[in-house]
Amino acid sequence: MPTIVVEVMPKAELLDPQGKAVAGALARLGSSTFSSVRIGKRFELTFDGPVDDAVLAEVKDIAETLLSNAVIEDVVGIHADAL
Amino acid sequence: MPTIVVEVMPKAELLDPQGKAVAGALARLGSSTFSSVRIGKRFELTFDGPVDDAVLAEVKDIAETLLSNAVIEDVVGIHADAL
Amino acid sequence: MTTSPVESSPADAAQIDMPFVDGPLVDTVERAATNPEREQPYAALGLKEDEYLKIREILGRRPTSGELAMYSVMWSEHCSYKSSKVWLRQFGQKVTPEMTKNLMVGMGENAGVIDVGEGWAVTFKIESHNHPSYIEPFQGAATGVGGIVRDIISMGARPVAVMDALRFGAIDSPDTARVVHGVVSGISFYANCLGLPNIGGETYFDSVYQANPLVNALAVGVLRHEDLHLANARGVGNKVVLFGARTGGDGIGGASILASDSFSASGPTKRPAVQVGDPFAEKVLIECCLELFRDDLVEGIQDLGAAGISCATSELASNGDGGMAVDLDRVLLRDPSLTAEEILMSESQERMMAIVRPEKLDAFMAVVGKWEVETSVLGEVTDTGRLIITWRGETIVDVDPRTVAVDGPVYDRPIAYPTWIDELNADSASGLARPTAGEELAAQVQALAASANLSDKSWITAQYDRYVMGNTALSYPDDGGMVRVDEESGLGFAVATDANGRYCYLDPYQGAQLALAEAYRNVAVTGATPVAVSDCLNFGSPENPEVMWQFSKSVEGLADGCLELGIPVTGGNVSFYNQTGNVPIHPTPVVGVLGVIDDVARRVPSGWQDEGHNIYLLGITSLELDGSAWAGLVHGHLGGRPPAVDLQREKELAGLLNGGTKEALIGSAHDLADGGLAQALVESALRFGIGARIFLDELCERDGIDLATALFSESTGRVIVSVPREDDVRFVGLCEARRYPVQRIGVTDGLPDAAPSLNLQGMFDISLADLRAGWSGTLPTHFA
Amino acid sequence: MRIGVVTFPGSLDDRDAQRAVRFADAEPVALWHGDHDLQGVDAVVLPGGFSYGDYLRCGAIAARSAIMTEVIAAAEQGMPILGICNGFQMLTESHLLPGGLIRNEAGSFVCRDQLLRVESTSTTWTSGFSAGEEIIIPLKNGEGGYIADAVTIERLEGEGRVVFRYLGYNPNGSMNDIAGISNERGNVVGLMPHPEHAIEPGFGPDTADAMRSGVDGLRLFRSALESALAH
Ligand SMILES: Nc1ncnc2c1ncn2[C@@H]1O[C@H](COP(=O)(O)OP(=O)(O)O)[C@@H](O)[C@H]1O
Ligand SMILES: [Mg+2]
Repeated sequence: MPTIVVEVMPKAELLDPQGKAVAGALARLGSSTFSSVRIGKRFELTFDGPVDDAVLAEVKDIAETLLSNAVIEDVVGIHADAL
Repeated sequence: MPTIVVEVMPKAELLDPQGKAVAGALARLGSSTFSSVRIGKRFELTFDGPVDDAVLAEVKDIAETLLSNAVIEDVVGIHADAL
Repeated sequence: MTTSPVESSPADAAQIDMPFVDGPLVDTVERAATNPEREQPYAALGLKEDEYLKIREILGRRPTSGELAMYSVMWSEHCSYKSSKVWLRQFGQKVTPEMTKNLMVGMGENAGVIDVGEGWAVTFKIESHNHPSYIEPFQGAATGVGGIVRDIISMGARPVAVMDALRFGAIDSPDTARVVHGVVSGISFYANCLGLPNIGGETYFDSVYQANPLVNALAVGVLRHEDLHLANARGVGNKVVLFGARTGGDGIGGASILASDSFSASGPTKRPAVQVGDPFAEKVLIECCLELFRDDLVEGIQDLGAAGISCATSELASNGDGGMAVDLDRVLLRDPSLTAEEILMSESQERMMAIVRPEKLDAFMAVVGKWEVETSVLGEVTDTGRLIITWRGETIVDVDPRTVAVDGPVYDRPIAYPTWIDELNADSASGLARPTAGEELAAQVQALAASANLSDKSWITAQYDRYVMGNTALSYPDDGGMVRVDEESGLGFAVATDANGRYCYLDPYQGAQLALAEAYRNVAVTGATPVAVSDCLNFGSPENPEVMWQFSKSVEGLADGCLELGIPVTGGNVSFYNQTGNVPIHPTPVVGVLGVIDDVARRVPSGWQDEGHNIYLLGITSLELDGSAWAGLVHGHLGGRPPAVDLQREKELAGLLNGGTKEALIGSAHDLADGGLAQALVESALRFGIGARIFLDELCERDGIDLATALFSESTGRVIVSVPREDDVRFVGLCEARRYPVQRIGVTDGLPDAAPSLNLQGMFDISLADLRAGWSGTLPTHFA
Repeated sequence: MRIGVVTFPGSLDDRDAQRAVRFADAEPVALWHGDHDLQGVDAVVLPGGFSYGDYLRCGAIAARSAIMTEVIAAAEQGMPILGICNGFQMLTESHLLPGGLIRNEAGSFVCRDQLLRVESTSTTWTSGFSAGEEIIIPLKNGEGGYIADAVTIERLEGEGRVVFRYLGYNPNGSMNDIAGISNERGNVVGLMPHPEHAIEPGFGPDTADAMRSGVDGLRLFRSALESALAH
């Protein structure tokens, strides 16, 4: 069954305490490569049928109204999964 | 600065309470298109320098040991972000 | 008719071979008869050969793979108590009529139920989730909470509180932080989300728990007498209903072996051994079950825990009319690829099984519908005396349910007196160097307060909701947790859990009694009257005769102790095979004591709230440093014999405290245990930041001990009490009337014009700020 | 006065909120998330808990329930609405209040007796306090860090819509130590701490006077009652 992936990230200008915590953990483990870590969500929506414009439009709507909160988050990607 | 994205999903066989809750909400909101929803994490690791094999190897290691727990999660993707 | 595969007709052979090409062939009862000698992976499922042969004998044929799945999980140590049963009987035998007088439901049910008066009853139970919590600490601990809470719901009670007794490896070992973070956040996540206040617990660090942490969760529930329900399947024609979460492939590591045996060319399906918890689903399930009980829509409800549907069906049938017919195809699945064996064994969380009268089914469905809980009717109660399970139209299980759930194997395992124990007992701590100078005493008091096991646990407890439900009268850091049951009258209960693995290692009989005595005392100091016990017995491998000796001694000690105190064991849990490599953990029988208090308004805190109170020490202090926190921390020593226990004294002490709180003479009361008087003083002072001046000369003289012994000995039967000056005479009079040793040891006054401190006359003066810095810094340093 | 308390699947402190309403001498009315019906109440409390497990974002799914359509409409008509913890999260998710609440800075759930300053007494729920008053209210949350963009924060501060501020210790990394805010009109207030757990002696937070004696929370509910009587 086809899967559509929606990716949501916390807004860049706002705090991301979880990302900060992981960055801190990385530093403690001795890795200094990464200057920052941000953590968002990845949704996989599975459905039956072809990936057409109607489905994509519906996903876009769901992504913007339910899966993310525009006050604090951005939808950074919507794509059919190449599984 | 380049960003590497790591995607982690709960193992397919295991219960995903988050996905279940969202699927339930979608159904209540009247959308019947999607048969299942699963929710994972999307990490953005930012760093200074070129995306080379060494960095990718380090990310792979971090993804498998720190960013995910192999008992309950799978790393489903690691890629340099096309930002 | 017995037909070996060799003799079977070509058609049969084809039928048997087919699945290896095409997919699953169901192993039915019929096939078990026609293909009797098929090899079965009983050993890989944890069954011994004689157990497997016993199953064949019971059935008069080989089991189907579904039956094998059921027997193997139900006859496991975890579900059948096969190594512990012969010992646990004592809890039912060593009882007096006085002990069972208020017992509405005793051992053997999902949880014991105690009449607490005014038409109210309380149910409580403690259970382990040790092994899963090492593999996946977060989910392991979370589902541990979920499991014990479902036991409480199945009795018809509303869960109202949880506690967690935890044991981790050494605090500075690299892996400990992983386990601590996972376990604590798992408990926090699940119980907070369920809306159950956490009212107490224990946290110990010791390298013996390094690769085998202990996560024991306790839950308490409250019900009206008339709401009591037992889980049994009575009434022929009544419906068997499965509701809650869908069944998925959680926690069925074992079943994949069966899958690989009976079919599949591609090898065993890898199924994860862990379960994922969904506290939200469980919260909804609680409300849904309570509504079902309230509207009288169910005959009984059984929780699904270990062994899932295998356990629920066989136990319900055994406890009822004895027969049940179930169609496994009706189980709602999360993963349609599950095999019948996997469905039988799945440990998916947040599921319940109800027995419903046919005429009430519609109303039942309306309630589960309101809560959006998925439900399906699996079958019904019969009078055949058989548990019959069908799958894809064929019978895959046909057994007498009692042979699965009740009459499992029972072992009287060999016992050996440990070769090392005499030498260990001979190595007393009484010869270790004890400080006499003020400076050194002060340093040791502070070091103990900052040690992993005695330090502030609020880094953990601050992650737990203690307010939800609005009835918490006492919780961290008081000695016992207390919850109001009745808002009108103030009736309530108190609970404390305790165990000291070091004591139990030195002497498991006495160690178990010490755990009991301490939990009992911790309940008594709150002002409540202890009434019942639940225990979680954590030990190494029962196949090790020395471990079995420890186990038998602990059970004996606990049963004898309960008899002497006059309070019954109402239920509990045994966890074996707790070891790191071949080294067993210290025997750790965690004892939970439940007490009742007529009005929680008269509860007593463990710390000093006011200046100007006299501080009294109740009880006698002897040179008892063996196994103490002091010996462990200062000298790295563990040997000798644990402190003496005198349960009659404990009873008298509890009576005295009860009298004192009823007459409102007691400002605070704190029991003395790990770390002795020194630690009790530190904790009493830090509770509300009230300092004290302490003088121990008279005590030392009366008891014939030195100052270090007075501070660090762990003699039992002792409590420090603070008493307002105006109640002094009455309080001392009360102690004297009851002939309990009482000695004034100080006052809760600071020195004039000084910041609050703990001052030991002529010896040391430690500012509370310094004390607190050490005491509260340890856990955050390691884990924050 | 009748104050409705909505129960969502996963609400936890709903009974406690009802008790608080009772202690304030108002009548609690249980409302159900799936109904389009406020039963004629005079005010609504959205209680704490983990509605729908808070699995997506806290309060996000609850904010899209049937009853919230009614709550939003009533709020716009000026009905007093109080969102406590999860209820506050629902108010931001339904855009009755600006900003959002994210995971605590320390990463873990925190339960503590929290000192607060009452910054605004011009809301329906705080009119019974005096400005600048310091109160102790239990706080317990995993995702209580208040965030908003700079413009919003400036507006909230400028318009006196920061209602409660953490004092002494910021438990969750909230911007500007914000513990609670209101809408422009002052009828809708959301806060992370739990006033319904500081209403009954013996079961509230520790205070300097005595263990578990704090009852400062009661005055939020009394304020609503008094504003209603005054109108
Ligand atoms: N893991 C935990 N969860 C909840 N409460 C805990 C935990 N660990 C310790 N506590 C609480 O910390 C306090 C001190 O614990 P402890 O020193 O074991 O008490 P005591 O010596 O009186 O048995 C008690 O209130 C106890 O309930
Ligand atoms: Mg103790």
